[in-house]
Amino acid sequence: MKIRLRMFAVLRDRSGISQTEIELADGATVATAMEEVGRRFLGIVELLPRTAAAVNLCYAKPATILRDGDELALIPPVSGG
Amino acid sequence: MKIRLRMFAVLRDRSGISQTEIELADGATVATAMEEVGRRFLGIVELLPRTAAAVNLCYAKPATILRDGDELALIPPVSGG
Amino acid sequence: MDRKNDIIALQSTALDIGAAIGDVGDHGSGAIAVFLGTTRGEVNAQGRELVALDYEAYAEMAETQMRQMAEDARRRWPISRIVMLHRTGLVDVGQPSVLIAVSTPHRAEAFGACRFLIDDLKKQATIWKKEVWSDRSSTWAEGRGRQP
Amino acid sequence: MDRKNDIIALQSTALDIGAAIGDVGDHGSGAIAVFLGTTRGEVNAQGRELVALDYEAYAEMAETQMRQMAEDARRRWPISRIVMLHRTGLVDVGQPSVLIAVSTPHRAEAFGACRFLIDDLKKQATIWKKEVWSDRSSTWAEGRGRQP
Repeated sequence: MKIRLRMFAVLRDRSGISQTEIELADGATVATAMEEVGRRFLGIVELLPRTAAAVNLCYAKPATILRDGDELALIPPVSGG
Repeated sequence: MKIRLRMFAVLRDRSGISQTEIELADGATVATAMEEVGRRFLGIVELLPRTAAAVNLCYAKPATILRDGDELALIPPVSGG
Repeated sequence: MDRKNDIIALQSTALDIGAAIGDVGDHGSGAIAVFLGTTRGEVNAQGRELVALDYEAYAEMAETQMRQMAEDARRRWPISRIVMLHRTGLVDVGQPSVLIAVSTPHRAEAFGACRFLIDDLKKQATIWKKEVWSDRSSTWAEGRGRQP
Repeated sequence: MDRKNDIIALQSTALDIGAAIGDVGDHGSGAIAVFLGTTRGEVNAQGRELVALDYEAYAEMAETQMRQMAEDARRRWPISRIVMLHRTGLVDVGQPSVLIAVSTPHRAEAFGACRFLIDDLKKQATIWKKEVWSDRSSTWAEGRGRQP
């Protein structure tokens, strides 16, 4: 299955990627997707432990199962306001 | 001695007086001044128990002794804001 | 921390909210809290609609009090600037009668100081409102201040 | 009590504070509380002055979150209207990046709801700031949000 990956702020800066598609095995979770992202973009591996995830605009837990066409966003600690 | 008397809001409306001078015996207090005001302006007598006083722009207690030239203001419960 | 930039006044003209908030801004502050009290529409026991509040003030005393309140707030919070404005005269339904704006480094302080100032103003300041109804009758509002 | 008058948006242009506060006013409300977050001047370890903050947002998610926060606030307080605006892009020192305005019948509710909304926005909303210094270097601000 394919999901859309979006990255923001320091993650976008360090990976050079704002959005892309990634191919994952059926049944992949947010956690497995983040491991895959870590393998592809070595520059952000050290940031992933403090990175939250959102699926289709809602914060999601590592165990959340992804489905084809989902939008997975990687969210560094927010600093708005 | 003479003091300047000022009245506001419902007290001004009912007495018809915004400011005037009143003559008081030396040593008069805020309380004696308010009694004198009650005798002169019968329409406000019933309001005086809920009326505060200020002398020269500061809230003052009934026992405060007045001096010649003081400005005594009678202050109904405030309702600003 | 400089009180000379504070703006504290009664005024008979409409409050210019944008200008007031511009005046309270400061390069050293990261937070501005503002309170606006507006005339709330209501209907009295006779079925008349409120059209305006008519504010009267003992102006010399009220401005002295407001400056003292600003001093008190500065003793409790690290305040950059304070604007306190209160209308006199007629304030139509929907229009603001009072504006308090406070700038501070961080937001907790701005909220705390702004709340303190409006609470104290309503309790203490020598200002009175008369309710003006659609039949042109008017009544002094019940005072709720807790002055000594 | 009608959320259709709420205004919730990210915008790349300067915040029009007077207009935003005008939008939140309502004949049924007597109190408006406003919070403005502004870029606070500072100096970094290298002695450079901060000139601006550069805001980036995951806009679709942040606006969804802000609408949800407004819903949550309406469940807790009797709110007339809510305006929540947040800048994206460069916000110079002294300029506002975020505006929260809430109108309610009475002041305690306005302060409570306004504080709740800015606290929640800072904790949750998918917005990030980069600090831009006088030598044109820039650094992502340490995020303090407590998102899940």
